[in-house]
Parts: sequence; C-alpha cells; structure tokens
Amino acid sequence: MTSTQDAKAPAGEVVLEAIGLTKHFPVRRRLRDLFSKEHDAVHAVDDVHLTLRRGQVVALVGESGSGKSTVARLLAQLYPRTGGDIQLHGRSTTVKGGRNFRGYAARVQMIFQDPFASLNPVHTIRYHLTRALKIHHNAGDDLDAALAALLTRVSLTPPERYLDKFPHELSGGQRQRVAIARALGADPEALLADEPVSMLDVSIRLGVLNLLRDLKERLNLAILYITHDIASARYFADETLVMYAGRMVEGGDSETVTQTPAHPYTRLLIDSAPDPDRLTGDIDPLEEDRGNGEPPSLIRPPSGCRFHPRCPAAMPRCSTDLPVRLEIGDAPGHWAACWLYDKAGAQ
Amino acid sequence: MTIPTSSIEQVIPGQGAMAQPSAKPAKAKRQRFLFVRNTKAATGLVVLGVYVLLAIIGPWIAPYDPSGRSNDLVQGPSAAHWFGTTHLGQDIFSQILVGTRSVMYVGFLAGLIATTLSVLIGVTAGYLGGKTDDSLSALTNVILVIPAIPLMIIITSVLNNASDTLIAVVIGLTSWSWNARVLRAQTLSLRRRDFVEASRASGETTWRIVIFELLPNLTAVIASGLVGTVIYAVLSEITLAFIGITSNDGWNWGTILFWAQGQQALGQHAWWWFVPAGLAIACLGTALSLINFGIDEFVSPRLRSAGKTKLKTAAGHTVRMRIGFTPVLENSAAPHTHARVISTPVMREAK
Amino acid sequence: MAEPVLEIRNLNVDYGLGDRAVHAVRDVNLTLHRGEVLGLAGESGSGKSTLAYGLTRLLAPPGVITGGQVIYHPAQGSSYDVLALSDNGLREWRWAETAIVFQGAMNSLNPVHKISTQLMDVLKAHEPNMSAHSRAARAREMLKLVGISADRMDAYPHQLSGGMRQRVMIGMALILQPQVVIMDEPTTALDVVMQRQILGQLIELRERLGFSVIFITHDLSLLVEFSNRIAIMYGGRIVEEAPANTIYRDALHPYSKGLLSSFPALRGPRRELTGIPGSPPDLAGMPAGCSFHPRCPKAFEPCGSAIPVLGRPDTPDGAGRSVACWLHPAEQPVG
Amino acid sequence: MKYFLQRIGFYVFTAWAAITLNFFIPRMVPGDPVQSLIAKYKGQLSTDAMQSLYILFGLDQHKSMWAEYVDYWKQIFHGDLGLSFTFFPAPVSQVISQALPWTLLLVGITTIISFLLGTSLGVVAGWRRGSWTDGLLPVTTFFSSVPYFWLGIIAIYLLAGPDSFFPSSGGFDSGLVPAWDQYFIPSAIQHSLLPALTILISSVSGWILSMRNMMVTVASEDYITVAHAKGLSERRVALSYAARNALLPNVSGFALSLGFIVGGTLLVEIVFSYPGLGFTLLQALGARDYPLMQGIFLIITIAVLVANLLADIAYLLLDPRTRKDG
Amino acid sequence: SDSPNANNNANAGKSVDYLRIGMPNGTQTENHNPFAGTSSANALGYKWMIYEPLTQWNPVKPADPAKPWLAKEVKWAADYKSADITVRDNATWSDGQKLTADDVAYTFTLLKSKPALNANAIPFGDITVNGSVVHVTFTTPQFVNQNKIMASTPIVPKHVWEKIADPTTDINKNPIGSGPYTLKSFTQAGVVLSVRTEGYWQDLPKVKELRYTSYADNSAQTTALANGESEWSFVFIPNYQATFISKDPANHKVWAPGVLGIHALYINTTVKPFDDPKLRQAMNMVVNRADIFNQAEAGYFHPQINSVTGLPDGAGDAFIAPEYKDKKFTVDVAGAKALLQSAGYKLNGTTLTDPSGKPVKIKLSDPAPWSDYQTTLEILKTNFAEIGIQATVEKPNQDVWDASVQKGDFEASMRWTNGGATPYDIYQTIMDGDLLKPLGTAAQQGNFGRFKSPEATAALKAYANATSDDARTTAMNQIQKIFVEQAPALPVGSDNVGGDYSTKNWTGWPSDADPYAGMQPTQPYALDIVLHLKPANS
Ligand SMILES: Nc1ncnc2c1ncn2[C@@H]1O[C@H](COP(=O)(O)OP(=O)(O)OP(=O)(O)O)[C@@H](O)[C@H]1O
Ligand SMILES: Nc1ncnc2c1ncn2[C@@H]1O[C@H](COP(=O)(O)OP(=O)(O)OP(=O)(O)O)[C@@H](O)[C@H]1O
Ligand SMILES: [Mg+2]
Ligand SMILES: [Mg+2]
Repeated sequence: MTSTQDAKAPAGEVVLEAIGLTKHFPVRRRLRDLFSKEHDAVHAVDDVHLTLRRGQVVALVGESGSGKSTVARLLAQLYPRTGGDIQLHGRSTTVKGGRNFRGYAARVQMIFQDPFASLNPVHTIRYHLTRALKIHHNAGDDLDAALAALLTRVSLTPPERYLDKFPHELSGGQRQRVAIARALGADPEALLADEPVSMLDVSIRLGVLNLLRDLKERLNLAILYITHDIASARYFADETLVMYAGRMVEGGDSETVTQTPAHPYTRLLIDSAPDPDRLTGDIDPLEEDRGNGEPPSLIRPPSGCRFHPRCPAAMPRCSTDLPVRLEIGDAPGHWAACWLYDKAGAQ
Repeated sequence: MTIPTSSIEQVIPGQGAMAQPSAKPAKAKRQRFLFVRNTKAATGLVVLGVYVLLAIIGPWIAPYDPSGRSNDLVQGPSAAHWFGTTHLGQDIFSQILVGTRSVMYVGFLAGLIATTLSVLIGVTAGYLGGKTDDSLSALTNVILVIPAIPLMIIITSVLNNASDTLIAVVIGLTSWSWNARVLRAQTLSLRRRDFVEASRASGETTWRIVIFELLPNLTAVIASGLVGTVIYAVLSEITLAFIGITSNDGWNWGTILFWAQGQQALGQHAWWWFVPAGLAIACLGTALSLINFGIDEFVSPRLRSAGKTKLKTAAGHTVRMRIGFTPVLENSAAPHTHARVISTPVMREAK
Repeated sequence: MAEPVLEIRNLNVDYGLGDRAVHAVRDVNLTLHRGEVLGLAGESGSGKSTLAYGLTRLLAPPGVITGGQVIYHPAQGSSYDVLALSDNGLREWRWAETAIVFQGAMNSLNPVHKISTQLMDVLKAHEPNMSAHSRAARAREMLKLVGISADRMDAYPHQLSGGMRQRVMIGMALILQPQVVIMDEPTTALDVVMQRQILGQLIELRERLGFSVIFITHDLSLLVEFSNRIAIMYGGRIVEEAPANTIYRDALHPYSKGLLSSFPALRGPRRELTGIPGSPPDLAGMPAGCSFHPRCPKAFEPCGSAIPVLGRPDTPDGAGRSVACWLHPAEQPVG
Repeated sequence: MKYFLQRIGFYVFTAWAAITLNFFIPRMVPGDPVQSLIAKYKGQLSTDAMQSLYILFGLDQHKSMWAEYVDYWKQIFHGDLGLSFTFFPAPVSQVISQALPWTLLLVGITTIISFLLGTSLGVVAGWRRGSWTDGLLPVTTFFSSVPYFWLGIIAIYLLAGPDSFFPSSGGFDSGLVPAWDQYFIPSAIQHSLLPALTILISSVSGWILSMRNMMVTVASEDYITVAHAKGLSERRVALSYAARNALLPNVSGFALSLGFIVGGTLLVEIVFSYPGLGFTLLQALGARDYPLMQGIFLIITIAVLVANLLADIAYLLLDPRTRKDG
Repeated sequence: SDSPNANNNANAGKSVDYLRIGMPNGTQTENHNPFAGTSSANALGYKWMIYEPLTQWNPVKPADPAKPWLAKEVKWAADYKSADITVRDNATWSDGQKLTADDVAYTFTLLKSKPALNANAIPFGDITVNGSVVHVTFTTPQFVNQNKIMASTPIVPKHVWEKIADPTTDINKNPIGSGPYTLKSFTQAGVVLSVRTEGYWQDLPKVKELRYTSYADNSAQTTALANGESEWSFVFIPNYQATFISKDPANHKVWAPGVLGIHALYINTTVKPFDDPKLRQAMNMVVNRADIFNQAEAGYFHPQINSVTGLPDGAGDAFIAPEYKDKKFTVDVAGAKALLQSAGYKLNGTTLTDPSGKPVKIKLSDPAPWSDYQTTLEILKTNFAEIGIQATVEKPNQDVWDASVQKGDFEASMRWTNGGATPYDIYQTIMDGDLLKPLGTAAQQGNFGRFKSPEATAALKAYANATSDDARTTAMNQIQKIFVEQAPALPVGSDNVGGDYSTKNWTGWPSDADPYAGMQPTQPYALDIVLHLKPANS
C-alpha cells in the first residue's frame, strides 16, 4: 500500500483529468427557430477542469441541475462531449463503444445515485457481480472465490448469504455496497460516485461513505464524490469543487472551502445548510440571495458570471465579463471564479 | 375488431403514468407462484389448460369423423350427438373437438409471431432511439392505421389455399403494431433507468443489455401482449373463417359458424349449430382475458380487486376500506402492547 | 407549558388485516401544544408518515387504524376525538383545523387544474357562502403571503418551479387558518438554499398566525434547528421525546444518539462520526422486546424480552422529556 | 405549437405511407374484377359478357404500375376516386358517400355511448372498489370475448322476428327514403337499436376495464390524498381530481377506436345487413373492386388520422402539460 | 307534407297495394343503366319494369314461341342471319313521347357501336328502319341467340340516350322507359317504383308500387322472406320447408322450374386416367343425384337431372333425342363396377386401380363459400368411394379456383354451364372444340375440361348454323350421343328460374299448373308476372 493516509499529503499520480470539459444538450427545434441559424442548447457543463489522483477524493458540490451528474457521465464517456478533453494518464481519450469503451470502463467506473434503481430487479447479486468480473476478464480461474473476495471487500459478509439474493431482498445500504462491488469488479483506477448516498437513510449513509474512504485507502483509488451535501464533502473529500449553473465557481482543499468560502455562491450554500447549533427561529430569509433561490436557465445562461443575478456583491463587471480562476491566497490551491478577488481589476 | 383489453396497454398512450415494472420489483421466484395464486389468473390458466388438452387430444376423442355424413340431418342434441348434427348429418360435437386444435394453433402461432415482431421492433425503437426509432415508429403507426381485418382478407386471398399456418402468419404480421407501441413506450421508460445505464457503464454490449437487462423486465408486458394478441388472433381467425376465408381442409369453430350461417341454422331453429362454437370462443377469450387481468395485477398490485374490503369494527359496525377515510377498528385509548414499568431499575452499562 | 391542541393516545395503525398485517404504528402517544413546532424524526420506514396520515385518517387501503384516539382541542368549543367523527364531520375538520403539506409538491397538486382552482376549491368546500370574488381575493392574498406574485394565479402546476409549488402548497395549507399544520418532509426535494427560504418563511408565518406544526423529516440537523420539541421514532414507536436542544445535546436513547452522530457537521471541529450499525428492522417480523436491541451497542438482558415503556427518565434533568429505554427506565409513563 | 407541428409532420407521413400501401396491396390480389363478377352471378351472367366487361372497365389496356400510381395521386388531389367496378359506372365517391353516414351514425354514436358508459362505469368501479361493481367485470369480459357477429346473429334470432319491434336487417324500412322527417328518423333509429346494442355489449367492457385500472392508479396519487385532506366532497374528488386525470390515457385509446369505427364493424354490418361502409368494403373485396377498395381504405386511413388528430387536440385541451409553449 | 315518405304512412291502414321484392345483392348504388350488368337496375331486376324487350320468352317452355311485346311481330330469315321486327304503335315512353322503330334501331345500333354494352356479344350487321319495321342483319346465324336479342335486350328511347355523352359510364339518373313503372325513389337499401298513370300500351298492373330491397346476403333475405318483410325473391333457402314455408304454410311458396342451363361436375379429360370415357361413364353411374338434390340443393334449388342427356325435365323434354327419351340416370354401382372391370380396372377392396396399376384418385375442388357445391362434392366423394375412387375435397379461394378451372389446372370441379333457349349453350360450354385452349391458357368461354372431340365441335357448329329444323334435330341428336357416351362432364342438377314468394297479398303467380313464365324477379318475364298479379283479397 502506497496510499497517503492524510488528506494534506502530497497528491498522488494523476489518473483522470478533465480539461475544459463542455457539454451542451441540443434542444428540439421549434418552428420559429427553423429560420435562425443558432441552435438552442442546454449549457449543462461549460469549461470544467478537474483532476483525479490516486488515493484522493475530489468532491463536486452544487445545487440540483448544476451539471454534476453530467460531468460524471462525461468522465465515464457515457455522453459524447461537446468540447474539451478527457485525459487518462495524460493521454487524450475518446471512446464511443466496443472494445475501446470496455478498456476505458475497466479503468474508470461509475456508481449511481439510486441503489434501488441501479441494480436490475430481475437478476441476482451473483449475476451482477459475475458480469462485472467477466466483462473485464477479472474472474480468474475461480469465479466463486473472486465473487467472495468482491463481497468481502465491500463488507458484505459472509458472501454466501448475499450471492443468491435479489436486489429487493437487500436494504438500501447493502444494495449500494453491491453497486460498489460491481464497480470494483472491473478493478478500476478511478471511481465516479454520483451522489452515492443521497438516497440512503441517514443512519446508513455513514457506512457507505466510510466504505468508500476505506477503499480509496486500501486500493489507492481515485474517487470523484458528487454530492449536494457540502457537509459530507468536508468530512469525506480531500479537495472540494463547487459548481454553479454548469461552471466551476470555487475549488480548494475541503476544509478551506467549507470553513472559509470565498465565492458568494459557496457562502450562500454554506449559510443555507441546516445548523443545529443555530437557535430556533433565528432564521432570517437570506439577504444574501437577491433572487428567489432559483438557478438560472441554462438555455440562455446569464452573461458574465452566471451567479450575478443572485449575487449580493455583484458589480457591473460581473454581468459582462466571465470571471476567471483567481487564487484566494489563504491556503494553497484555493481559488474562486469571482471578480471580487481580482486584485488587478480592483485597482 | 376488439382491441385487446389489457390495462397495461391502455395505460401506455398517455405518457407517464404507466405500470412501471414495479418499483418494488418482481419478487422473482416467490412471486411466480403468487401469480398463479391470483384467482383470476389461476381460473384462466385452468380453462386454458383444458383447451390446450382438447387441442391435443380432441381429434382422438372425437366420437365421429367431423366431416362424415350420416342420415341424421339437422338433429338437435341427443345422446348420440351431444351438440346435434349439421345439414349433412355431421356431428357438431366432433367438429368442435377437432376444431379446437386449429383455433389454438393459429391463435398461439399468430400470437407468437406478433409478439416476436413487436418485441423486435418496439424494443429496438425504444432502446436505440434517434433515426431508428423515428423510422420504426413510423412503420408501426402506418400498420396501426391500416384496417387489419380487410388487410388480412386481402393478404389471405393473395396466398391461395391458405393453410392454418399461413393464416396465423398473416394475422401475426398484421397485428403486432399495437404491442410494438406499448413495448416501445415501456422500453423508453426502462432505458432511462439507472440499471441500464449502469450496465452500460460497466461495459456491457448493446445486445446484451437489450436481451439480459431490458427484456426480463418487460416479461409482464410481453406476456400480456402475447395473451392479448392470442385473443385477437383467435377472433380474427374465426372471423375470417366465418366470412369464408379458411384453410383448405379441417375444421375450426369459425368454419362451423360459417356452415351454420350458410345453412341459416337459426332460421331452421338449429340453435345447437351456433351456440357451442360461440360459447367455446367466448370461454377461451374469457380465460385469456382473466390471465391478462392476472398479469396486470401481478405487475401493479394496486389493480387487484381489493381482497377483503368490509371490516367489522370493535363496536360491531361494518365499515368499508376506501381512499380518504381510513377505517377505525377500535376507538379506545387502551394500549395494544403492554410495556412493562420496571419497579426496580436494572442498571448496567454495556461493555 | 402551553395548552395541548392535539393529543394522540395509543394510536395503532396496521397495514392489512389478520396475521399478515404490518403494525406500522404502535401505541403512539404524543401531544402537540398550541403554537409549537414538533419535530418527528426517525429513519425511513419507522412510521412517521403513517402516523401523520393515520391521525387524519388519510391512509389508503390496506391501512387501518386498529386503536387509539386523537383528541383535538379547537380554539373555541369542546374537544373531540377525530377518529370518532362522521365522514362529514371529518371533512369539515380537515384543512379547516388541520392541514397537511406533503413531501412532493408536484404530486400534491393536481396537474390538470390551475393553482387558483385548487386554492379556491378549498374555500368552496369549507366556506360555501363566500362569493367567487372574495374567494379569488383570498387566494391571491395567500399566494402573496408565501411570496408568489398574484399573476401566477392562473398557472398550472407544471409551469412553476419546485420551490414555487411547495410555497403554493404551504399557502393552500394556511388558507383556512388551521390550528395544526402537518408537514411530511416538505423540503427534501428542494435545494438547501430553497429549503432555508421556505422554512424561514414558514416560521415567520407561524409567528404571525400562531398555528402548531408537526414537522417530519429525517434530517436531524434541520429538525434541531427548526423545532421546539423532537420525537424520535423507531420501528413504529416513539423512543424518545424531548425539547430540541436537550436532545441535541444529550440524547438518552442509544438510537437517538446514533442518529445524532451519523451526520457530519459543517461548522466547528470535525467530530467523530459513529453511525448506527446494522440495518433498519423489518416491520413484519419485529424483534421481541425493544425493537432496537439487535442494533443497540448497549443492549443488555431485559432489552430482548420486554418492551420498554415511554416515560420520564430517571435522570436528573428528566423533566419535560421521555424516553423508552431500559437504560433509563420510566418513572412515570406517558399516556 | 411545436408539439402540433411535429404531429402534423407525423400525420402527413403516415397518410402518405398508408395511401401508398393502400394502392399497392389490392393490386397484389390475383383474379380480376370481371372474373369475380362472373363468379358472383354464377351462371346468371353468360361468359359472353366477359369481353364486354373488360372493355367497360377499361381493363383491356395495360398501364405500368408506376403510371397508375401517379394517376392515382393526381386523382386523389382532384378529389376523384375513380369509378367502382362493382357498381359500375357509379363513382367511388358516390358509393362511399351513401354508405359512410350510416356507419358514422350507427357505429360512431355507439362508440361514443360505449366510451361514455364504459368510462362512467369504470370510474365507479375504480373508485368504489370492493363494492358490487367488481362483479361487473367478469360479466362484461365474457361478453367482450364473444365475436361481434355471433352476438349479432343470436340477437337477431332471439329478438328479431315477424312480430318483433326489432327489425332484423337494413338501415330503415324499405319504402322509405332517407329524409329528415318523422317517418324516416324513427325507422332508422329502430333499425339501429339491435346492432348498436351488440356493439355496445361487446365493446363496453374494454372501457370499463381501462378506466377502472386508471382510476385505481390515479387514486393512489398524492394529489388525491391532498384533495381528501382538503375536505372536498367525495364527488368533487372522484370526478374533478381522479376521473379527470384518469381519463387522459383513455383519450388516445378512444381516438384509435374512433378510427376503427369505419373498418372495424364490417361484421356487424354484414350480420345486420346494415348499409354501411364496412359492408361495402366486403363487397369491394369480394369483387376485386380496386377503386372502391382504395377509396374505402383512404377513408379509413383519413378517419384514423383525423381521430388521432382530434385526440391530440383533446389532449392539448385536457392536459395543460402538453400546452407548454403557446 | 312535402316529405317523400308522407304517403307511405298514409297507406298504412288501407289494403296493401304494393309488392315487396327482395334480392340478396348487398348494398346498391344508384345506377339505372339497363345495359350495365353491374347496375342496381340489373342486380335488383327493376330495369325490366321500366324498360321492355321486344318479345317475352318463357324459359320454362323454351321451345314455345315467344310472346310479342314491344314488337308486334318478329320474322327471322331461314338462315337466322336477319330479322324483320315490326314495332308496336301504341307504346309511349314515360315522358310522353311515342315509341317508334327508330328507338329499336337506335338501341341495336348502340349495342353494335359499344362492345362494352353488348353483353351477349351479338354480331350485329346493318340496321335499317322502314316505317314501323326494323330490319336487322347479323354476321353469323343467330338461331341460338334469338331470344337473347329479342327477349332480353331492353329498348331505350333514342331521344334520351343520344344526348348521353358516354352511355357506358352513365348511371342513367332519370330513367325513361316504356314499361308500366317509373322510378319513385332510390336508396342504397332499396328502390321504389310507382305505376304510371297513363300511356302504357296495355292494361296497367294492379300493383301500384314495387318496393325493391337489397338484402345483405342470403341469410338476411331468407329471414325477410320468412318474416313476410319480403314477398318475392330468388334466393337459395336451405331446408326451405322449415325455414320458409313453415312460417306461413298457406301463403309461403317456392317454385323452381328447371331451365336449359345445368350444373355439372367438369372432369379434366387431360388428366390420366380420366381421359378414359369408360371411367367417366362409370363415375356417372354412381352419382347419387337424389342425395345431391335433397341435401345440397335443399330439395328444390337445382332440380335433379334425370335424363342421361343431361337435359332437365320439362324445359329439356322437347330436345331429347328419341334414343334417349326414356333413359334415366339411376345409381348403378354394380353396373359401374362391371363396366370398369371390362375396361381393365381392378377393384381391390376399397381401392380402384387403373389398367396401369395405379390407384385412381381424384381431387374435387370448389370455392369454400359455395356451400351447395361443397356439399355436392362431399356427396360425390362418398359416391365415388363406392367404386374405389378416392376423392378429396379442396376449397381454394374463388379467384384461385376460377383461374385454375380456366387454365385446366384442376381434376374435377362443380361448375355451371351457360344457358339459353336451346340445349346448345349447355353442350357448347362443355364440349365445344372452338373454345378449347391449351392447358395453362385461360379458356374463358368454356370447355374447361379440355374435351377434344372434332365430331362434337362439328355437330355444335352444324346446329348453330342450320337453316332447317330437321338439320337442327339431327345435329342435336348427334351432340347428345357424344355427350352420353363420352361423359365429358357429369350433369347433376339444372339451373332454375325459380323464386320464393308469398300469396298473402298477391295471387296470380306462375306455377306448375300455369307455367306462363319463369319465377325470377330479375328476369325480363318478371314484368309479365307483375301484370298477372291480383290482390289476394279481391
Ligand atoms: N440528456 C439530457 N438532455 C438535455 N438536458 C439534459 C440532459 N441531461 C441533463 N440535462 C440538463 O443539464 C443540466 C445539468 O444536469 P445534471 O443532471 O448534470 O445536474 P445535477 O447537478 O446532477 O443535478 P441533480 O443534483 O438533480 O442530480 C440540467 O439543467 C439538466 O436539465
Ligand atoms: N401499503 C402498505 N402496505 C404494507 N406496509 C406498508 C404500506 N405502506 C407503508 N408500509 C410500511 O409501513 C412502515 C411505515 O411506513 P412510513 O411510510 O410511515 O415510514 P416513514 O417513516 O414515513 O418513512 P420515510 O422516511 O421513508 O417516509 C414501513 O415499514 C412500510 O414498509
Ligand atoms: Mg445528478
Ligand atoms: Mg414518509
């Protein structure tokens, strides 16, 4: 095991890197568009940079519809991308199907949000795992042993008790473990976990998250952890990235981003999270949000900074110029895409 | 003709609210028995079983040659001829028995053909989407628009000496479109389910996803479609036979009705010539419909006719279970379980 | 303490009949006081929704209420048992005295009617003498109250965003100024930002209008922040009930403790998260004794055999709270 | 609007494909109209007549299929469907226009009644599950499994007769001329009762069942519970909330069945000698009367498409969700 | 009231002055073109109530001279290549104009110039008018066609028809004829004719209104007859005693006289061993015509043929050759067996083998919907089994059957022959070598069995072209001899000109006692019948 035990430890080898990743979903054309040249599209993801390293968890946080799942699917090559590049071990990869896709899938695996839906109700656990092993020729000589090893790895012991069950006979947490085991069947280097615990009960979430962390350490995996619960990002991830309306707005190591958020949106997000330590009734409607709490249309996203219509600190410049990544300086690697931190521009 | 009345199908057109292959998925093995435990399905299966049995042994146990003439012309039911005789002295009971095979054969063969086609076209269209979907859907719609019975009449007359098999093929070829539409809609909704996406992400090939991931989840819909088309095929075959488009030789219930109508049996008050064949069709149809109800209820248990719906309250009133007004069986504040209050506290810290 | 507005006494709810019945709510005793927010927490399947629907008799078949009383104390007049009301009596009581806001607002609103129609439906049913004009005025007023401009009156549900729909539902719940509002996970489908906005608005309204709230969620941190008192359910029973702060700081029941230590905190020091081992119980085959004992780290011999009663614990600060645990045997059972 | 245009594109394509098929399919049929006619009159028409008929029908000159196809479209655009062989030289449009109203009225009205009745019963059966309405289903299922024509024949046997109120055949008393007057209308209604009843009995169960099932499905939606929680009257909840939503999926089924009106009732018309389009189609089929067959197929196709269009419009009106952008 | 239905109701109380005629011909489309075989006027037969022929010919007594009708007199030349027709001078068209020889000449000219309308393919030559006499010439002798020309050509008014742009495609919306009835109303289910008030050349009929109804099929027609809804029709009624007569035994009647047109089992004489006349003769000897008559034809529909010449009783009597006068068909299994044995066939148990040792098998085919033929085939099958011939019955669809019969691609099939005023049409359809086509080429006109006999061909030609009765008789006797000895087809039953009728309201129908005409409502003589009808209660 060469993994780093500490989140602050130097980052490992880069496994997967997204550079300027962009995805626009075309919108069905209407009659009046027939005569215009421009095609409407949902700008689901724009210019996303992201690096996954061995033995590290990167959290991607953002509200619903901000494009988190799209990023994950792009990274899993389930969608063709509109622009940008995905590099696996520094090599640009575009796979569409067939053998190439399998080869890619063997190294990058995805876990879905809903453990109730991501297992086929008509197949047993054995079938799911056997397929995962066989597709990638990881079954070896002894299939049963491989299956047992897989289940043990996700702490479903004794394995025999689970192998011949159907998904509906398992609890949510157990199902999500099976889903993880299936992903591990490919023996991947990177795991893309799209809200892996949001559908689970509070009391069992922790178990799954701990399992993922444990795997990261033992198998030296690179994990992308997608969530809308910023508190769990703090707890679980080494690095946290915040997305708003298809764009990255802030990034840095988790503790810094959650404790000293720089971008107004991140601040809004953190202020909105329930806090048991706050006094009952001590809730002022957030003066931090100038809008009605709703995200903008992604078909015609706001110009400049996408958050400017809601931003309490918006400046005229915010509505015209697209903010670039700016170092905050309070901790290494902490950045925000916000003109507030543009020292040069402020002068 | 009658539109197959499976609710699964009826539900489809309005996108959205459809009997999803249950969120609480088929409790595979145990539920397979549950299906048979459904009274409707069980009744239907038993009746169908009898028909299948008759289809197999009918020709052997028939007391007479169904075409054999005798001198008992147009005789009512008697000990010798249970269902009476025709204008040629043929035994109608034997004709019914012998005819069962053709009806069942055509019904099931046509059902199988139509179902296979509908699965191929519907699932492909639904899963692949895009241009494939557009063109397959267009094909489906065109077939749906063309009136089926006249089309069958035309096609059967193109093919001379239509044998049972040919008739079944023709019926099968003209009656897949409705099910294909249903299946396409179902596949569309399944395609977006995570487990399909997940097996794609884990590297499964497209055909494996379709065959091993999608199809098993469509079994109820397919089965219901099959049963629906069998009913439809049986009715179509009988209709064709009734208007004189029939196989070369051999009997089916439609042929019996054809002769009865040609000989104006009812004008001669020979009701026995008409009634048995009609009832045989109706019972077979009912049995198949019952099976379909069973499937519907199996897929979406809500549809099950509520088992026991009348309840006795503690006070002795009868109340009905209904939506919006939960019955109150007992209206007292007495606790049900008796929790104990321990007088001497047992204090012990866990390890 | 304020006077009670709703008293639930030994409420029992089953799904199905006879031997195969699932006892989803068992002997629940709970009192809601005027003007308070009572939080109801517990993991999925613990019977929170069943309790809420059971006390309003809205459970769909095969749900049946097998026992208990729900005593309602109206603002004026004498108290009565909701479960003993006639159909018409119940209809009159519903919404006028107790309104409900469900989890998914999209599903709570009839997709084919305008929201104005659905708002005015309530008025038509409960205040038949009201003129059409004043009905519309009232509906508009309610929408304004929850922060939706009146020109959205004639919108259909699908034309509104999730947050707006949920606001419409809250507006609709308050349109008859009920004494009690039951909220079953009203914000779980929403974003945190939106959730905070809506809850903030709700609290404000409660202060103005003075109704009581039963607030159901499994997000404990949210509950602690928003409610006055919290009841924790496990396996169809209430296992602990106490003022919010008390529970947050010092939960007595091992299950409550487990729940509180299974979510990470956003602020403050990173604390140790222990969670709860095992998986939720199967209601059909509930373990004997305390239903939590198979998962309980502190289980000892009476736990497996006898059901602990919910009552005032024998701890020094036991006043105003109750717990059902053999570690803290009740001195005085509630109910 | 966008939804609408998409649909119109679909209709145009389907209509084109169906009409093209309608053109080619009858031409695949062996035999020719003259032979059929001779056979039909079985000895009443001498073999000498044959040549004169070939000349009469214009079948003595041969044209390529393609040229005929082009002509066919030209004709359609001129609203001309050619001359029928069976009723030579009556134009197809005349044959169809005299048969169509009968079918539309008998089957159209019956289908609508069946839909309304079945739907209402289905609403009741779905809403009041566990009451007597559950017993309705097996009975109606049995009747719906009986072939139309059999039911019709039995109905004629049992109910029609020399002294019966129900006439056994035809659309009106012989001797009457179709007119909107006090003699004709009652006679037409009287003649339509028995066939209508037959259609009703065998078609109503489908509606009952699908409506019941939709009601059951809708009844468990949250908004129904909310409606109850709002204290609305049972009627209001059942009709305005449950039935209103349960109806939606049935609308397109209804449209399809409206489309099938024309083609689907062949046998009822045959059994009751009802002077409608289905019966005419059977005659055309028997006589290899391509122009008439094509004409009727065209009408059926258009009927189905129009019915679907109506369903789309109905959907648009009934379901605000489809009305997205103006 | 100006409603067309008003007087319909007014008649309700009074005695019935209308006659309800039905035909099982399905829905009709308005088409009164008397020349189009497809018109409603033809299908329902009302064209003969509006348009009249030159003479009335009685098919029940085909040898009797035709009755003058619009023609006062018809004089044929001895070679039957021309005729002089004297047109009656007191007939008028229903629009009041006089009927003249010009109208007759115009009608013939119309047929001559429009082959599409010339359904009997009459080879018209010159047509000239001289006062009230029309002189018509023909390119071939027309002895066998004489009644088709004179008694079944409707005469149409020149002044109306010459204005019609294309008489072949005109529906003749407003028919003007010389008959006693005019069109009152048309609907797809029926036609009403009302009697003319004046101008008819003889006494007007007692029936004031004719109401034609077109029923969907035989079954509906029979039901209507049984109910009394229909009073006169021509339809096959299975078990007519039970279905029809018994409903009103006093009034419901069926009369089905045979005519010169028969139904026979055509045998493909090119198929071995059926090319052997001995085998065919033997088969002919075992056909149980009584069973067929009673079970397949309900005991009336196709009157049983008794004479070995294949000519029906009654209508055929006058033509039977002296040597066959008393020769009747009998079922003679023993005789057949003996005949076969002598011809080298062997009967082993139940199987007959031909001289080459092959078992004799035959496929009988007819379209499924023709239930009487189907029943006949079933009976023939059991008949043939008695001499060891294994028959199977096939039911191809009608088009396939029709094509294969014409192309000679069949073994044996029940079919009809043409009919006419003499037995010529019957024998021509079965035996005429001129109609013989090679196998595989459609023989549209006849000789489907590919019967090759130069003698028969010559005799038929001689009959048609003969200029004297003696020559004709000789030729006819010769034809019959060949038919009996060669048995190219097995005659079973004759066509009939029958009808089903009710005497409840009207009497005076033709009958065995007074066979003044045939009984079909769609034939030219139908008018003659209507003119004979009297109210039942008078
Ligand atoms: N297949 C698609 N076609 C068109 N638009 C899409 C598609 N998938 C996603 N989108 C749009 O892209 C945007 C981003 O969606 P995405 O699912 O990535 O969000 P998310 O952050 O994962 O949200 P959630 O938290 O709800 O899962 C949304 O506006 C969504 O509507
Ligand atoms: N129709 C039903 N038939 C049988 N059991 C049911 C039915 N509906 C609910 N249950 C059971 O009753 C128990 C309580 O369900 P309930 O919906 O009240 O839980 P909950 O606490 O609201 O959970 P959640 O947090 O998931 O909403 C569950 O275990 C559930 O399985
Ligand atoms: Mg997502
Ligand atoms: Mg709940």
